[in-house]
Formats: sequence, C-alpha cells, structure tokens
Amino acid sequence: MTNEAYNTAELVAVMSARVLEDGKIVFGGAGMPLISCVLAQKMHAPRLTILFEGGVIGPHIDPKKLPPSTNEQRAARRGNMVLSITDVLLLQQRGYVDYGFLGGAQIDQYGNLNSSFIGDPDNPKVRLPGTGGANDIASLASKILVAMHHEKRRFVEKVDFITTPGYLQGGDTREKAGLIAGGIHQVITHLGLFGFDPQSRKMSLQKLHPGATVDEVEERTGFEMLIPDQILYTEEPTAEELRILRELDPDQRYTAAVEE
Amino acid sequence: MTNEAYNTAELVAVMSARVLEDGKIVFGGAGMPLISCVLAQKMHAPRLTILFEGGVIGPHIDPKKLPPSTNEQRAARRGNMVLSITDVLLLQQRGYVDYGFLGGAQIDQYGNLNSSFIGDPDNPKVRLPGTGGANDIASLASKILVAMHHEKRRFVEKVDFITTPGYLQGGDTREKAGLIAGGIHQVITHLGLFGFDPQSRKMSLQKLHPGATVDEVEERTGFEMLIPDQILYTEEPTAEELRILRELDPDQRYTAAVEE
Amino acid sequence: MVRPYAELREVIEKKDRGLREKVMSLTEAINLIQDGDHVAAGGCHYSRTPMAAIWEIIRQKKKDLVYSRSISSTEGDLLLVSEATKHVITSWFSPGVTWGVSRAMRHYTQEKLAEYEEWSHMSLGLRYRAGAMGIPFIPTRSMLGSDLLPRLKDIKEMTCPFTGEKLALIPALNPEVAILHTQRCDPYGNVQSEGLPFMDEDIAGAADTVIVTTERIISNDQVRRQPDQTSIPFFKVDAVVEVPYGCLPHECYAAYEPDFSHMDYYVKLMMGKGPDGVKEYLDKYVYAPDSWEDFLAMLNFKDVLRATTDGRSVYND
Amino acid sequence: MVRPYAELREVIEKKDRGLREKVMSLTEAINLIQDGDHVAAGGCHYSRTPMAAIWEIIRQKKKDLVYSRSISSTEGDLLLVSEATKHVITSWFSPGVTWGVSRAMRHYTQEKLAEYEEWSHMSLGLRYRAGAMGIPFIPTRSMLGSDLLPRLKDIKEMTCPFTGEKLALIPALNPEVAILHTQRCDPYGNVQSEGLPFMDEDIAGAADTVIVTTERIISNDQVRRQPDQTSIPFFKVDAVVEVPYGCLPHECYAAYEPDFSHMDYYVKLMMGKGPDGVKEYLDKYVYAPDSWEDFLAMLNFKDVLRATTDGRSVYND
Repeated sequence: MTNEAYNTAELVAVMSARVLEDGKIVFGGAGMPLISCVLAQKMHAPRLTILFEGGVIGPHIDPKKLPPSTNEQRAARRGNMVLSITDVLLLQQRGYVDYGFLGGAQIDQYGNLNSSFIGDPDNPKVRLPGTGGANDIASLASKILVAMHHEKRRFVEKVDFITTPGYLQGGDTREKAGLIAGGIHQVITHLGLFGFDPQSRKMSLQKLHPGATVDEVEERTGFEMLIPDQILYTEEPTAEELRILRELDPDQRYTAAVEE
Repeated sequence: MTNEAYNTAELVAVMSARVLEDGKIVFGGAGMPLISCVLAQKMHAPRLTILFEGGVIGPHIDPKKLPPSTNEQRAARRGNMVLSITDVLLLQQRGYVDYGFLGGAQIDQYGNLNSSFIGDPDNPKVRLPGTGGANDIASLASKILVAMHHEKRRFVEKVDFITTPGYLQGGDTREKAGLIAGGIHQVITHLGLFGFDPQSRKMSLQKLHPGATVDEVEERTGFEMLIPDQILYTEEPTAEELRILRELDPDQRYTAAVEE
Repeated sequence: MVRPYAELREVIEKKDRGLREKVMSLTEAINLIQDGDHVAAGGCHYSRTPMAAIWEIIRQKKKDLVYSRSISSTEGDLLLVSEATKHVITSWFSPGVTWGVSRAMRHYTQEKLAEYEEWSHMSLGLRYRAGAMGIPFIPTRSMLGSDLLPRLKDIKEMTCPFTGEKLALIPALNPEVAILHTQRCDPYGNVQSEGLPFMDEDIAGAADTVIVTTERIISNDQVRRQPDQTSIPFFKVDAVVEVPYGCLPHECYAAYEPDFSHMDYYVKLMMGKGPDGVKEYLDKYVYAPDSWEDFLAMLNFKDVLRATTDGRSVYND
Repeated sequence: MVRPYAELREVIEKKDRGLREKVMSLTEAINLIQDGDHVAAGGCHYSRTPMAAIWEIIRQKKKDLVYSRSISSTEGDLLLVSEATKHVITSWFSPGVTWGVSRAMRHYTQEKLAEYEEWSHMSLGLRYRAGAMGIPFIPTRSMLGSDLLPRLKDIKEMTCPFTGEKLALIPALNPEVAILHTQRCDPYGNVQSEGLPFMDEDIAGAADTVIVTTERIISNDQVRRQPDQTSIPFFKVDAVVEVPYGCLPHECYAAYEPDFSHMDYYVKLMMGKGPDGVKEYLDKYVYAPDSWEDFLAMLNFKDVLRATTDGRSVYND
C-alpha cells in the first residue's frame, strides 16, 4: 500500500464495516470483527445487532473500553439480553443470525479456515488456540465474513486442518457434508474484497481497494485466484470512518499496521 | 370401613404420608398426593422436598391455601427455585427424584394406570383429561406411589389404555420396552398397602388397614390379588395425623368420603 | 410433521429482526394469524394464559387452527366451541382438578367433532425445545411402553448408537404462531417474565411468528439495566400489545390470582349445559363486549381486587 | 465415553439430596475430588473462573485429572504445568486474544506431554446439556465436514429418521466433579448467579458431585423471596464454600473485573520463560501462601480496588 492516510489494518476494518447492513444480526468475534461491527453501528448501521459467543445480545460497547474477549462482562454492558453460551450459539442453528464475522490465521481457496494446527495435526509445528465458536458460526450463520491480512502464508491452496468449514473441497461438498445452510460469503483483506464462484466455490476477486493491483493479489495468494475480466474498485476510507475508528481504538491494539 | 373416627379418603391420605421418607424428593400431583406430601412434612418428614410439574422446587404450601392445581403461583410460594416445566420434568430423567406420587382413575394388576379413555380408545365411553406429567413421572422417577380408592371398577385386570406405564405386561416387559429405571413401588388404598411380585410383577397385598379384610380386598379387586400366607396390618391413623390433615383441608375438598 | 430445515431457515431469514418498535393493538396483532395456522399458547393450565389473544382470535372468527399448549384449561373449551380449532395438542385438558372433566372437551372428542392429540407433558415440552434449537428431534427415555406412543404419528424409537439403550425420538414442533402473555416487555419485544416460566421460552424460539401481550410495556433502558432478566430476545418477537389483566379470569404470576368466582360461574355453566353453556358464555363475554376493557368491566370489581391483592402478595414477604 | 444410564442413575440416587447445610472450607471441598476424576469448571475464559478451587486442587497435588471447560485461559496453564492434568477438553486455549498463544499450552501439546481435545464451543456445551438432561446425545448441524469431527472418538453422524437430513450426534458428558463460582449461594446450595450464565447450569446438572465457591453466602430466606432467580437447585450441590474474590486474577460479573496488571505480569512471565515461568508463578503464588486470603494479600490493593470499582459499575446506570 502506498497510501499514508491509513494503515492496512485500518483499511480492513473500514472495508469490513461497510459490508454490514443496518437492521441485521451479526455474530462477532473479538478483535478486528468486533471493531468493524462497532464502526458500522456508528456509521451507517445504528440498528445492527451484535451477538457475542460469551452469551450477549445487542450490548452497548463503550468506545474507550473495547473488550479484549467477547466472553467477559464488558462485552455484556447494557445488552438487551445475556444468556448461556450454548443458547446464544444455538440462535445461529435456528437461523436468526445473518452474519458470522471471523478473523483467520489461514484460509484456503474454498474458504476453509484453520485455527488449530500449523503443520501436521499429529505432529504440529504450532498448536494454535483452537476453534472456539468459529466452527459453529461457520456451520450455522447465514453469511460468513472473514477479515484478514493478505499474505501468501495465510492464503494457501489447502489449509493444514479444516477447523472452520468454508466450501470444503468445493462444488457441492459442503451441502453433501450436511451443512445445508450458510456458507462463506466474503473475505475482506487489505488488498480487496473476495467472493466465491457459485459452481466451483473457488475464491474470486470481487473488488480491489484503491492502490492495490491484481499482480499484488496474485503475488500474495498461494493458489490461483479467479480474476474477473473487468476490475472494480472500492471507495477509499473516508476521514469520518478513520476518525471514528481511531476513537474506538486509540492505542491501536487491534488496528496497528501488520508486521510481516 | 367400620371406624367412625376418619373417612376412607382421610385414611388413604394418612397411610400415603407415612410412606414418604424424610430427606427424599417427591414429585407430587395435585389433590391427594399433594395433601399427603404436606402432611408428611408436618409429621415425620420436615426435610421432604416437593417438586411440582408447574416448575417448582421445594415450595412452602400454606395449609389454608392448598392449590387446586400444581401449575399456578400458589404452588410456587416461597419455593427454592422455579423453572420451566420441561426442565422440572427432566430432573426425573436425570435421577434426582425419589418418589413420583400419582392418583389414578383405573389401575391394573401390573400397576399400569389409565387417565385417557374409558372404553375403546377409538370410540371411548369417556374421554378423560389425559396424562399431564403422569406418563413422564411413571417412566422416570425412582419409585412410583399411587393413592386411590379401592373399587372393582378401578382395579381391573387390564386397563383400557396404558397412559402411565407400570410393569406393562409383567415380568421384564417394562425393562424390555426401554424403561430401565424406576417402576411402580406401592399402591395405597383405603383397604391396605399393595406391592408387586419381583418376578411376575403382579400386584400383591402387603398390609391391610385396621378393620379391612382379605375378602373385602378380593371383592373390590377385578383381578387375582396375590395374598401372603401371613397377613400384616398397618397402624391406625393417630389423632395427631388426623388433626393436622383436617387443618390442611378444613373444607374436605380433597379428603371427603368417596361416594361409590 | 417435522418441517424441513431449509424451510424453517427461510421463514426466519425473511423476518425483520432489526431492533424496531412493534407495539400495536390487539386486533392488529391477531390479524397476523391466518386460518389453518398452528397456534401455540404460553403459560400452563389457568396460569399466564394469553386469554386476551385467545378472546380476540375467537372474535376474528379464525378457522381450522391447530392449537397446542402445555396443559389446556377453560380457554380450550372456548376455542373448540367457537370452532376456531378442531385439533388440540396438549397433555391434559380440563378446567382444573377440583372442577371435574370438561363436558365441552368430552363432547367434541367423543363425538369426533375435534381431535385431542395427547402427548406427555415433558415430551410436548421437548417438541417445542427441539424446534427452538433448530434440530429435528430430541431423544428421551419417557413415553416408551405406553399406549400413547403408538397413537402418535411422528414419534420414533431407536437404539442408542452410543449405549445400546432404547430411546424415544421426540419430533420438533415449530408452530406458525406463538401467543404469549408476560408481566414486562419493552417496545422492541424484549420479554422479562417473572415467576413460573412454563414453556414460553421454547415456544417463542420454535414459532415463526411471536405475539406477546404484556401487563405493562417497560422501557428498553430498563431492560438493559438487567439483561440477565430477559427471557425472550426482541428479534424473536413480531408484535407487542399492552393488555393489563390480559389473563383474566386466569392468573398472572405476582400480578393477580384467578378470578375464582368467575371461573366457578363458567364451569357451572359449562358442566351444566355442555357446549350450549359455553356458547352462552361466548355470546355474553366474548362476542358482545366492544373491547377487552369492556369484557374486564363485566367482571366483579371486588373479585378482581381480591385476586390482585392475593396475586401480588408473592412479594409481600 | 458416554456413561451407561444405569450407572448415572445409581450415582445420583446415592447422593444425599435432602435440604441440608453443606458449608465447608475450601480444603474440605476440594478433598471431594479424587485423582483421575473428570473435573469440569464453570465460567468461560477469564470470567467467573473458579480460581480458588483450581488453586486448591493444585496445592492438594491432584493427579491425572481430566479437565474440561468452555474456554480455557491462564488457569489451564497452571493445571498443565502443575501436572494436575494431562488431558484438557475445551474449544479454545490461551490467556486471551491480545496476549497471544499460550507457550505453556504449546509446549505440553506439541511435546505430547498432554492432550488438548478440541471440540467446537457449542458442541462442548451440548455435551454438558445432554448430560444434564439424562440423555446419551443431542443431535446438531454443526461440526459436520470439518477435520475436528474425525479426530473425536465419541461423536457420530446419522441421517435424520424424520427429515433425511445429515446430523452430528454430540455425546453426553457427565463429569465426576463440577467446580463453579457464583456471586450468591445459600447454605443449602441454591445458587443465584448474576449476569453471564456461561455453561454453569448444564455443568451442574451433568456432574456427579458439584462444588460451589461463592462471593457471599446468602440466607435461604432471601432465596425463597425470589425463587425465579435460582439457577442451580440445592440438591445438585454437595459443597458450598464462601470465597470472596474467588476468581482473581480473573473476573466475576458485577463484582470485579480482572486484575489486568497481575494478568499482564503472569502472561509476560509465561510467554517469556514458557513452563519455567509458570513454575516460578506456581511457587510464588500457589504453593507459598498459607491460604487463599494470603494469596489475595499478595495482589496490589489499588489494582484490586480499581477492578472492583469497574466491575460493580455494571449497576451504576
């Protein structure tokens, strides 16, 4: 990125917030997803309802006190309801949740996510913290959104381990496995917005962010990204979006420039 | 009965109360079961915990205000907990409940109860109110107690309809059906206490009440009641038991002499 | 019939689940019910019965409803005799133990004018719960061996793949409409009920459309002060109607006990004359009054006063 | 392994479920745990963690425990490094998102010194729920298609006999012991928790033995004034221990937020030196103090004061 007005993490946060429609219900994870949800509420989606895994429906998040976990009392502040973890996750199985918003350590061409093992699961190089509710969210929420930094080591042809199901092996393999609802809807990176081909279920470029190039996307992707004939571009983050974002995360605990 | 000191319903209430051990948990139905539970608490079982189908654990029942239903707020008064109907009934499936205490319209030699249809179920002479929680209680509580007035039309060889499972067709048919816990433990009538043969699971006389006779039992029973060689007798209701019972039900709404 | 998952998802996805005011009149709310719908009612027996909603259903001459409820009391008689329903799903059906077996229920079932589909109390609860969880069934160890099970179409038996134990599979029930009464609800539909929960939470989660009548409408601000008191979240609810004394002559926990004198009057009429007695009652107390308030005004004020004093005495300790 | 129903019934039947006082010391309560037991902890991540109970488990040198929890934070490190457990069942395991991946967890799992059995958050919750309901499994539509499912021994797939849909059958989990922390509990064990319920209710219902630590012991009279606030009934509970600040350095809803400065100190030590850092922490803060109160006294008073002021501010609105 050449633009100096914002860093890559801030760009991802702003672009993620724009995806969230007003009046919908989003199941938000800690970190980037949470900050994007709150930004969306302050911008165009005041009636966006946030659900947290800890058991919270529609809390009011204090801008200066973004909770580092969604399983603690600050994430419950002035909620419309608190309920058990099992029951809040079951709301997705019933179909109440429009968006499941996840971060990801590793994603593949079919949108499968890995947050369990780097390397061989039986002999891992790194044991990651695990799924938490991500597997449930990706199996049950209507539309899955994933926000991440775009790097070759993160965008791999095949994840080492499918913690969180995207379209599995592509085609109708997700439905065949019994996941008849939901599916990964969009991947938001610092380079652009990405969707999935309706037939092959392979990841495809939807829009580039201002300044990003197809070459850059291909360089930073470990599999063959589907590229449309005509390249569309997103709108640059506005001063207003950046101002609010920085109010939410003054110390850049979640929106610091990503070191590679 | 010849004894003038108490009527047949009062006798059943007193004898039922005596069966309930202190420190145990009893799932009590409205009417006779409820009154016997409260009597037991006032006599020998102050630590007897009463559960109600309406969703109540360990209420304090106001003697002058016996609730005509166990699904209303007077049955919840000063309870230790109120919870959903499904959850209070599930406590039995988990094994927390020692006694399930039921009344019955019709019982057979294997302790099956009918509270659904008199006559052919597809063409009933009388459609009765139904099972309520009785089927669940008799399927899941550890020991089932049944209190009823002893009449030939109520003690039949085979009930018209098994609403509430006893030992089904006897022998191991209950276990074979999948009901691997619980079972009917005792039937308390105005003539005596009755149990079930460990092998055949047929009803057998345990004890006669004072003044009752084997002939009377056989007259009033529509099947062959197993009679032991040696006849044992229960202790007459005490003045104390009757005094408290009449405090609980001053208008004899539940303990009026049964008309035949 | 267990409804296919894809269909259930589609219905919920179409619902406007945003945080929005949904306060409306009783008439508007009951207009959401279509003839032929399965309507599940909250509360149990003569407690927290959504009586005002049922009263309006009858006035709107709804037809061919399937009516389900944990335990059905006098409101079941009214729905049968008014011919709003010919199919009742419940576990026990009569005014109350001390009032005897409903002659109205007996007439309609024995004459085969209506079906009373009998489930055990817990298994009916598990049907709503499975529906609320978004799963097609919940296994249980109840109902086995009885004559109830073989009479029911949807229930199945299986051998547990983990333990080899025999189980009954209780099918999910997802009604088209739930009608619930509560003490407190905000304009968005956040319900904060008091006392006995009955099956209301599972019914709200299982239904496509949820209509809530409430003793009072509280502010969303009050709800947010105690989010752990919310029993049903706003996005499940489609209509909020403020109806004080909305359960009479039945009771509402900590608000009022039943109007027992009116109950006695109704039962005497129903047990004395059967369905004709119920028709008489419907004409006088359901069809004649101009509004629910006018029905309430027909009750004896002193009886309602006593019911209220006794009801709220729960909090006198 | 799903435990047979007959065995589960026998264990509960043997429990003294009468209304009786069961207040005891932390030491006495933790004595109820045997080496090799499956111990499930309430709360989630760094919220309402029964830290005092875990602290005492480590001091009593329990061995070969299976430890399960919704999400495991720093308490999981302590249990691994103290060798109280070699088998952790959870859905996510690290101090917190902003603190990075636990080096202790990585060391013990990557070196195969311990097993981290990973379930999705909801399916672990359903395991406790099935256990609490007395059924061997609950069906779900989650976990399917992932690589998590084939690594788990007990989970099965089936085709729904009602809808033909594919389902995952989540096996019941019935731990030998549950350790829970709450804000309010009476001497008999009636628990009245506030705020986020997490999985505590299902864990209490699933376990053979339930140990409750509580910020305060309230009277049974207070419980009976609001029976609808009781979340766990007395007869499920075997031990009640009054332990103010029993979650520190983690939080307890509306009582105190985490002691973040102590958490930062621990994480720095653990991430810097790995298991040796945790050993250092154990020696200083778990083994050395004479009592839990002495451990608390080692914390910075001003930090605890701020955590308390922030925590209880939930009710300032």
